Parts: sequence; C-alpha cells; structure tokens
Amino acid sequence: MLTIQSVQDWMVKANEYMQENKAYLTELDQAIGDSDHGINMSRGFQEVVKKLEQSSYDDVSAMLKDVAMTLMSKVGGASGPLYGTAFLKLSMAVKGKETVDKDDIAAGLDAAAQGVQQRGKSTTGEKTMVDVWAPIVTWWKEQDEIDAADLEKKAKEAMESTKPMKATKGRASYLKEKSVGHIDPGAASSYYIFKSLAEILA
Amino acid sequence: MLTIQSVQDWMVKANEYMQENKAYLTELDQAIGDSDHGINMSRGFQEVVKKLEQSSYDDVSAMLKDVAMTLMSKVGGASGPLYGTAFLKLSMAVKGKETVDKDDIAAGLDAAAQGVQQRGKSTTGEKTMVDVWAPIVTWWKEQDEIDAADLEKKAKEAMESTKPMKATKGRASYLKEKSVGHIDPGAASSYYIFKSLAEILA
Amino acid sequence: MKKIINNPSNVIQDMVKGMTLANEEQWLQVEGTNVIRRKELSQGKVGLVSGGGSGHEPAHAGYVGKGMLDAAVVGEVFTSPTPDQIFEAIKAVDQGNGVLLIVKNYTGDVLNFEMAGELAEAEGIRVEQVIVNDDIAVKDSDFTIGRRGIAGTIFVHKAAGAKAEQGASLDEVKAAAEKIIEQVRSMGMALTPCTVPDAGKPSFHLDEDEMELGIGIHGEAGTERKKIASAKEIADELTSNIIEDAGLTAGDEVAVIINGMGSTPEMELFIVNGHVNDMLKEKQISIHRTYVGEYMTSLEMAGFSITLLKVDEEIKELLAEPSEAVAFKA
Amino acid sequence: MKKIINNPSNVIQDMVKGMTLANEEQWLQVEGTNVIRRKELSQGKVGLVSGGGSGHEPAHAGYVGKGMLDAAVVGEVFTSPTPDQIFEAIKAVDQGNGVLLIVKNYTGDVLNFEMAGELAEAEGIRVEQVIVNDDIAVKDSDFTIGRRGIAGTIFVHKAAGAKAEQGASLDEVKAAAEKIIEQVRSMGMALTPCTVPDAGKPSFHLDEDEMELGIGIHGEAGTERKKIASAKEIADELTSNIIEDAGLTAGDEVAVIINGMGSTPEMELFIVNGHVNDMLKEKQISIHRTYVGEYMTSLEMAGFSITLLKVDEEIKELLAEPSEAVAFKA
Ligand SMILES: Nc1ncnc2c1ncn2[C@@H]1O[C@H](COP(=O)(O)OP(=O)(O)O)[C@@H](O)[C@H]1O
Ligand SMILES: Nc1ncnc2c1ncn2[C@@H]1O[C@H](COP(=O)(O)OP(=O)(O)O)[C@@H](O)[C@H]1O
Ligand SMILES: [Mg+2]
Ligand SMILES: [Mg+2]
Ligand SMILES: [Mg+2]
Ligand SMILES: [Mg+2]
Repeated sequence: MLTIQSVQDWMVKANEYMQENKAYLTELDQAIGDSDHGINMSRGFQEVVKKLEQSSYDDVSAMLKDVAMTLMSKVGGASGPLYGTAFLKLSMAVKGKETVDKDDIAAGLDAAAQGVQQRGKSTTGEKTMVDVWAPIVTWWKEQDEIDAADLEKKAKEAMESTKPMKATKGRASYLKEKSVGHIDPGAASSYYIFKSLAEILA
Repeated sequence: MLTIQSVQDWMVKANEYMQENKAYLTELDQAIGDSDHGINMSRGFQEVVKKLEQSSYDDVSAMLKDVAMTLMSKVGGASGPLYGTAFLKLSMAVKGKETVDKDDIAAGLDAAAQGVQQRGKSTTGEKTMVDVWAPIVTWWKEQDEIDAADLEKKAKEAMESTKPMKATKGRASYLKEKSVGHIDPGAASSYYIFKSLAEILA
Repeated sequence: MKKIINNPSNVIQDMVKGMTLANEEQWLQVEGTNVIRRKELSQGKVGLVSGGGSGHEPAHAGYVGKGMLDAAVVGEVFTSPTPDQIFEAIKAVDQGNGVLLIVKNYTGDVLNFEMAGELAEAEGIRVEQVIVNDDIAVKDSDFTIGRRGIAGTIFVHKAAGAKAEQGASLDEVKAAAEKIIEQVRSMGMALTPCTVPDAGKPSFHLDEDEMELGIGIHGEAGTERKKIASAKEIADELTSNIIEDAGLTAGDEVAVIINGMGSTPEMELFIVNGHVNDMLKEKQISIHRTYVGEYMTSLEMAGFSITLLKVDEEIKELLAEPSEAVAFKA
Repeated sequence: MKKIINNPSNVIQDMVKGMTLANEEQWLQVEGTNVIRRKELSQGKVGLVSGGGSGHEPAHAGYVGKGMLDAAVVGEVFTSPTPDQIFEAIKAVDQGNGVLLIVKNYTGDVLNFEMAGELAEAEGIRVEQVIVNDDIAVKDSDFTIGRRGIAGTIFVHKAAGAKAEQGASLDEVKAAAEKIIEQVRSMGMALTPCTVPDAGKPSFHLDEDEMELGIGIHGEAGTERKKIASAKEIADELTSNIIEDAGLTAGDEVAVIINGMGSTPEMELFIVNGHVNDMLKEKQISIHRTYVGEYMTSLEMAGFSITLLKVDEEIKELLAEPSEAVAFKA
C-alpha cells in the first residue's frame, strides 16, 4: 500500500496541511507552549517536499529515511527529533521490502510510536503526540483492511482526546491544570500526518 | 509692596499652582518637549516652600536668594537655571532695600528678564518663558500702579501669545513648524508665577 | 506586531549575519551552519558548547569567547537547534579532549543535544552533557519534566568556561558545571508578553494592571497571575521564594543576577536590585557579586528574573577568572 | 503605564541605590549627591565628568570606570542634573590638573553644566566643557540651538577617557574629545514612545503601522512620521543620511554603534547591523569596529540609532585602549 509515489503524495499532502494550518498549530502552541509548533512543522515539511522533489529513490525505506533526516534537521524543538525518530523507525521497519502492505505499515507505525516514546520518555495520557500515534497503532493492528475514512476519524478522535488531558510531558507540563482544555499541538500535527496518509490510501 | 510675608505668600501660592497644574504643564511639555516640565516645577516649588518654612529672613533679598538657590538646585533641566537666574537677579536688585516698592520690583523683574535672556541666549518671539517675562516688564514699567487683575490678564495674554509661535530655543525648537499651535510650557509656568504675584499684590 | 525585521521567516539568517559581522575579530560562523565559534580556540582545552532557540540574545552567542563557551548553536526563535547543527559545533570545538554540552532543561533542547551527542560519540568524540534547571517556578517532581533552565545558565557557562580554560579534564569541567547547577536558583516575572516574529501575535494577554509570576524565557504565560505590585513587593516575593527553595541561611554567600527579559529599562532592574540587596542583608546572606543587565532575554518581553548562586571559595575563584565573551567581559 | 517601580517620584533615588550596590567594588556615590564616582582615581589624571537626565541607562554611570569617565551626575528622568550636583562631581574628581565636562547639546544640560563650571572656576578649579551634537536629524543652523547629542557621546567618553588615562593635559583631552565630536554623526528611529514614570502617560502616539524617524533620546516625537518599513529600508535610509551629512566617501574608515533605544531585542539590532554593513561596504567605507547593544537608551522606547565615527590612526588607538567601565569593557 505504500509506494514511492504514494509516500511522495503523502508528504505533499501533509505539507499542504502544515502550511494551511501553520497559524492554527502555532495558536495551539501559544495556549500551552511557546508559539512555534506551526512554524516548526511548516518549515520542516516544506523542506521534506523539496528534498523528495530533488531526489530519486529505489525504495520506500530510503525515501522515508530522507523524510526522517530532513525533519530531524529542519524542525527543531521537541517535535523535530520526535518526528525524525518516528520516520526513521518507520523507514527501518520497511527496509528491504519490495512492497509495503498493511501489516508492514502496522509494524512500522508500531516501531515509530515506540521510538517516540523512548526518545521522549513518554507514554499515553501525557497530552503529547503519543496520544495520537499509540491508539492509531492499536487500531491499525485490529483492522483487516484500512478504511481511509475510519483512519481519519480515529486520528481526529485521538487528537481530540488530548483536550481534557493534563500535560506531564513537554512544555505544556509547566502549566499543570492550566493545560487542560486545549488540544495538544503535536497531537494536532500528528492528526494531519494521519489524515494525509488516509487520503493517499483512499 | 513686597515684604517677607508677601514673598512667602507668593511662593506658597505659586507652589499651589505648580502642584495643581503639574499634569497640565507636563502635558504641554509632552507636546513640544520631553514631558518633564510640570514634574520639574512641582518638585522645585515644593522645595522652595519647604526651605522658606524652615528658615527665617531679615530682608526680602535674602529670601529671594534662597528661592533662587533652591530652584537652581531642585528644578533641573533648562527651566531650573533660568528660573534660578531670574530670582537671583531679582534678589540682587532689591538688595539692601528696607521696602520694596513698585519701581524696585520693576527694576528687579527687568534684571530677571535680562538674566534669563543672557543665560538662555534668547530673546522674545522664540516661544519661551521670555515671552512672558519681557512683556510683563515693559507693561509694569508703564503703569503708575500695578492693578492685580491687569497683571494676571497681561501674563495670561503673554502666555497665550506663545501658542502661534515657532520655537527656535529649547527642545521645542527641534520640532520647527510642528511646535506651532501649542503653548510653551515655560511660558505657562511663568504665567502661574505672575498670577500668584498678582494675587498677593491684590 | 511592530518589529524591525525583513521577512519574519528569515530573522535568524539575518540576525546571524549581523551578529557575526559585529564580532568578526572574535568569532567565526562555521560554514553552512548557524554555529558561532571562537576564532582561536585555547590549545588542547576541553570544548564547551551551548545553544538553544533564538530570542534570548545575548544568549547564547554572546557567551562565546575565551573563558566561557567555545561555540554556541543558534536555533530558530524559541526552537531548539537541530542535532546536525549541534554535531557540527561539537566537531568544530573538539580537540581530542572531549566536549561538554550545556543544555537548558526543555524537552526540545534535551532531545536535540542528546541526539547530537550520540552522533558525536559514534564518530569517537567524547561528549558529556549537563542540564541546567534553575527555575524554581516549575516544580521538580517525578510527574513533571522538571525545572526549566533560565538565566542561571550564565553562571554555568562562566564556571565551566573558567575551569576548562584552566586545563581541567572533561570530567572536572562537568563536575564544576554540575556544582553550579546544584547551587543556582532563579525565578522570573513579566509585565508584558512577547511576539514570535513568524507567529505575529503576542503569546498571551495581560491587562494593564496584571503581571505574571513564574514565567519562563519563551514568552509562555507564568505559573501565577496577579495584580501588579510595587518593585519592592515583587522583588521580595521572588527573592524569598528563591531563598526558601535554595535553603539559603544566615552566613551563606551568593552571587546575584538581576536579568532583564528584554524591554525592561535598566532603571527598573537597578530598583529591583536595591530590594534584593535589602532582603539578603536582612537575612544575613552576604553578596559576593552582582550582575544587573540583559543576560537571557525573551524577545521584547517586559519583566525580569532574579538568580541566586550559593558560592564557596572554589566558585568565587571561577567567577573571578577573566572572560572575553562579548556579553560577559570579566 | 506598566513599570517595576515603587513611588514614581522616587525612581531616581531607588535606582541610584540599586546601581551603586551592584557596583560597589568599582564605584562610590559622593555623599549627599547623585554623583557616581570611580572608587580609585588614576593618580594625577585630568578629571572627566559627564551626566544628564536619567532614563538613558547605562548612560551615564555605566561609563564610569578606568579608561572612561571619573564621575557621572545622575539627573531626574530626562532632566539635566543641577549645577550644585555637577559642582560636587567636579570637586570629587579634580586632582589639580583640571576637569573636562562632556555635555550633550540640550539647553538644560548646557546651562546647568555651564553654571557648575562657573562655580568651580570661582573655587579655582580649571574646567573645560565640550558639547556633543551628533544627531543629524536636527539641523544645525543659526536659527536653532543646533544638533542634539545622542549615542555618539559614548565615543567621546571613550576617546577622552583613553587620552586622559594616558596622562594628557586638559587641553589635549579636550582636543581629543572635540576631534571625535567633529567626526561623529548619528540618527535614530522609534517604533514606540516611552513613558516618564512621574508623567504616567506615553510621550506621543504611534499607530501599529507607523514609525518615527529622527527621534531624540527623551521620548520626544521625531522629525518625520512614516509607514513602518523593513529593517533594510530603515537601515538604508538612516545610514545614507549619515554618510551624506558626514561627507563620508570611498576609502574612509568608520567605527559603528548600533544602539538600542530600550526595548528593541538585540536580534533586531543585529539585523540592522547586517544592512548597515552592506551599505558601508557598497560605498567602500571600511569598518574598523562595531558595537551593537544598548548604550544610550530612552527608557522603554522601541527603536534604535546608528552612529558612524570617522576614524584615523589616532582615534583607533584611543578606541583600542582598555576600559573598565561596566557598560563598556574594552
Ligand atoms: N516527551 C515528549 N514525548 C512525546 N511528545 C512530546 C514530548 N514533549 C513534547 N512533545 C510533543 O511536541 C509538541 C511540541 O512541539 P514543538 O512546539 O515543535 O516543540 P517545543 O515544545 O520544543 O517548542 C507537543 O505538543 C507534544 O505533542
Ligand atoms: N534658551 C532658553 N531661553 C529661555 N527659556 C528657555 C530656553 N530654553 C528653554 N526655555 C524654557 O524652558 C522650558 C522647558 O523647561 P523644562 O521642561 O523644565 O526643561 P527641559 O527642556 O530641559 O526639559 C521651555 O518651555 C522654555 O520656556
Ligand atoms: Mg513549541
Ligand atoms: Mg522638559
Ligand atoms: Mg519551541
Ligand atoms: Mg527635561
């Protein structure tokens, strides 16, 4: 289900969402962080698309590795190394695969979600991007086939689930109770990543 | 006409006007200067009154000298040395006089106005306190007797005459044409000095 | 948003250019990076690298110079620099005796510096890392990511820099840095928020009669909002909080930083310093040295932070060593 | 008005207290005055006194130190200090070889320093005075009081200070100061006004999209109001005005100050510096040294000024001499 073309499309779409929602993501980060998440993500994904356009790839893994390295070196902040790690793990999980099917992606996303948690010393319920990645992985594994609309819906619910949470990781944790009632910016950007994945899978 | 008691009253009244109009004088200075004239004058005259209360004097000249020295050391800015000079010249002009009559005051004010002009290298028409002092001196000399109401009126007119002037001395001169249309702050504080003089002469 | 900038997305590039030009004799910009390095490294010395998001000027590049840092990595506004850039800085300062990374305790900084360290170790460069966490406004517990690093970081740069310049080993330099981290505490307040250029809007709103206590250095709101109080009341509250948290008692000796957040006139910082002094004297805590100025800012935020470092003979000696860093000549 | 102060009428008293406490090893406050003096004067040296209203911090006390001023007289906010205070400063620094007063060209400062000089001469102290007038925004003609003194004053302090420290006579020190005054030109701009504490209200109003060019350092409006432009456009306009007024041409060499007015982040000053550099290079004017920071502020005004000093070997030598002044360590 993931091909060189579809990963390319995925990143182009993800970039479109990041650019469109740059101000929105930054506003979310204004509420419970330091007002840069939209700026970071839009800068990072713009560079990803640029990088993919300038290069040619033999397999999906190599392509995802470039996505990872670009995010790592262009996003900065907390989200840069975390998204970098996620895509690096995803790339490693699908290494050597001719075709990347539903189960390969499941394994890849699983590795990615675990990578984020290890790097961030975080787990679910802490009001971070993990609260989108972890439930998506669980859900993905349960499906026989991925329904694009369901994937989008699931990711959206996961993002929204961060709203009532109290942050204990990342900058938002400084606010303690005051972090309640706002969607986590990283959860929102993760939602856009899965929403665009859903769209290329549809 | 000037006695130890009346000079004391003059300064008390002048101080009252400076305190009451501290904000007004500062606003005038905000328009064409650096927003401190009311602050400077209220600080200075408050100290004058304090000084006179704490001291006792044998003659008017000694008292006026203390007024001068206090203004000199407490007002600061351009107006401090100028008012200091004015009262010092007035003090010197009435030195040794048992009684200080209308003509003595005329000579004293004349010396004061000239002292200000020398110190400030200024003349009439430059939108400064000189535009109050100089016409008052001329008018004073022409009178047989000083009518208090006329004195106040004359001082007010003189103050208002600065409104259409273009400043060529003091900070207001930086504004060139833009200084037109505002009363000069020093002209306004000089008006209060003559208004209180008029009141003690009444 | 009123700023003297060109394109908001290019502020870092434009800043780094003007910054290096202003200090050409002392600094060089490592090619293709936003790493500012001392032009001449002291022969054989342990390398010292710090850095973080921009918007804290003079931090961190201002502390690059003989006696303090060897390199600073300049991130985007309030955004940790990336591992590749930090790695370049490490390579640019390593002379074979290892490199110490001085990192402020923010998830982003910690993660990026950590990854850079891993890249360097993979190339055989010995790297150690210390995490500065002086801000007592944030509680340090197992359920949080711990206290933030703010202006107290300057003392870590100074002490580690002096130690390294003396020819100490990586472990010794790290120990000196950790000793400072152990003994330094800070707390800040703000009268106004600030605006990240590319965000275009202030990070929070404060009414004319409100202030925030316990702010960080990234334009984030503080831990407590209050009616604005007098300089004395504010200084007393912050100082006594720090004294309590640090467990300072009569007979102790401290070094003090009164740090402006960006737009607070020095006049106000000096007024605050008078009150901090009064309270320390009252508690019989003596003052070794006082630094008043802008050391770790938050763009054009109005406010200040107070830092107290408990000193002993060893620390006093390190503070007394010369420094040629533009922002901390000593 | 949001300020970290106590009673607005006491800001100077409170500030001077905190200021002297912060610099106890280097400074003393002459008893009963607001005069800040070097603790140890260099034996037999010509005395150097400057000063002016407050609100310009670090000016002027920040320039008191070996290699710069011997004393600074601290006036009320934006108000020249009075003759009696200046006289005390003169007495406190005179060692029999005379005293030079460095005065900025404002009626208030000129009158008060002049009167203080008269008081000193009456007591047999030799006093000379120089008047700094570097601000090209104000035209110098017979019908005005002439150009104002702004951030270029720092170079006068530096050069005169170095000359005096070398043991030069009063006339020689005065000549060095006058040479700088002859060759230094500045111009400033503002994005926001500032508020004198005791006035409580901003000195003028600027819309979100407006700026003022040709502002002074007392919160006064500038000579021209414009729509806000890019950093490059603003820097280019000010720089080319100064180059023209100073008659600088290809082959000349200058020292540069990019001076923040109070609340402008260093980031923006550095961005400006990049553009100033570009223009100077384009005009083949070489840059000897660049100073970026807050040197002569106007409370919390946002904006900056550019100063260009045409240098020759003599001036370069004086700029290179050491200075221990807190705000200008060199
Ligand atoms: N320890 C962590 N584990 C997982 N995700 C985290 C962690 N810390 C922060 N994040 C995510 O990163 C997002 C913030 O990213 P960003 O604003 O780009 O970085 P920064 O916080 O450094 O400014 C948060 O909203 C959160 O989702
Ligand atoms: N050269 C001068 N001659 C006479 N009066 C002057 C001169 N310069 C300034 N003034 C007067 O001083 C007033 C300003 O006083 P003030 O605001 O206290 O001092 P500063 O201008 O130093 O802030 C002006 O309004 C003007 O009347
Ligand atoms: Mg953020
Ligand atoms: Mg004034
Ligand atoms: Mg950030
Ligand atoms: Mg004034």
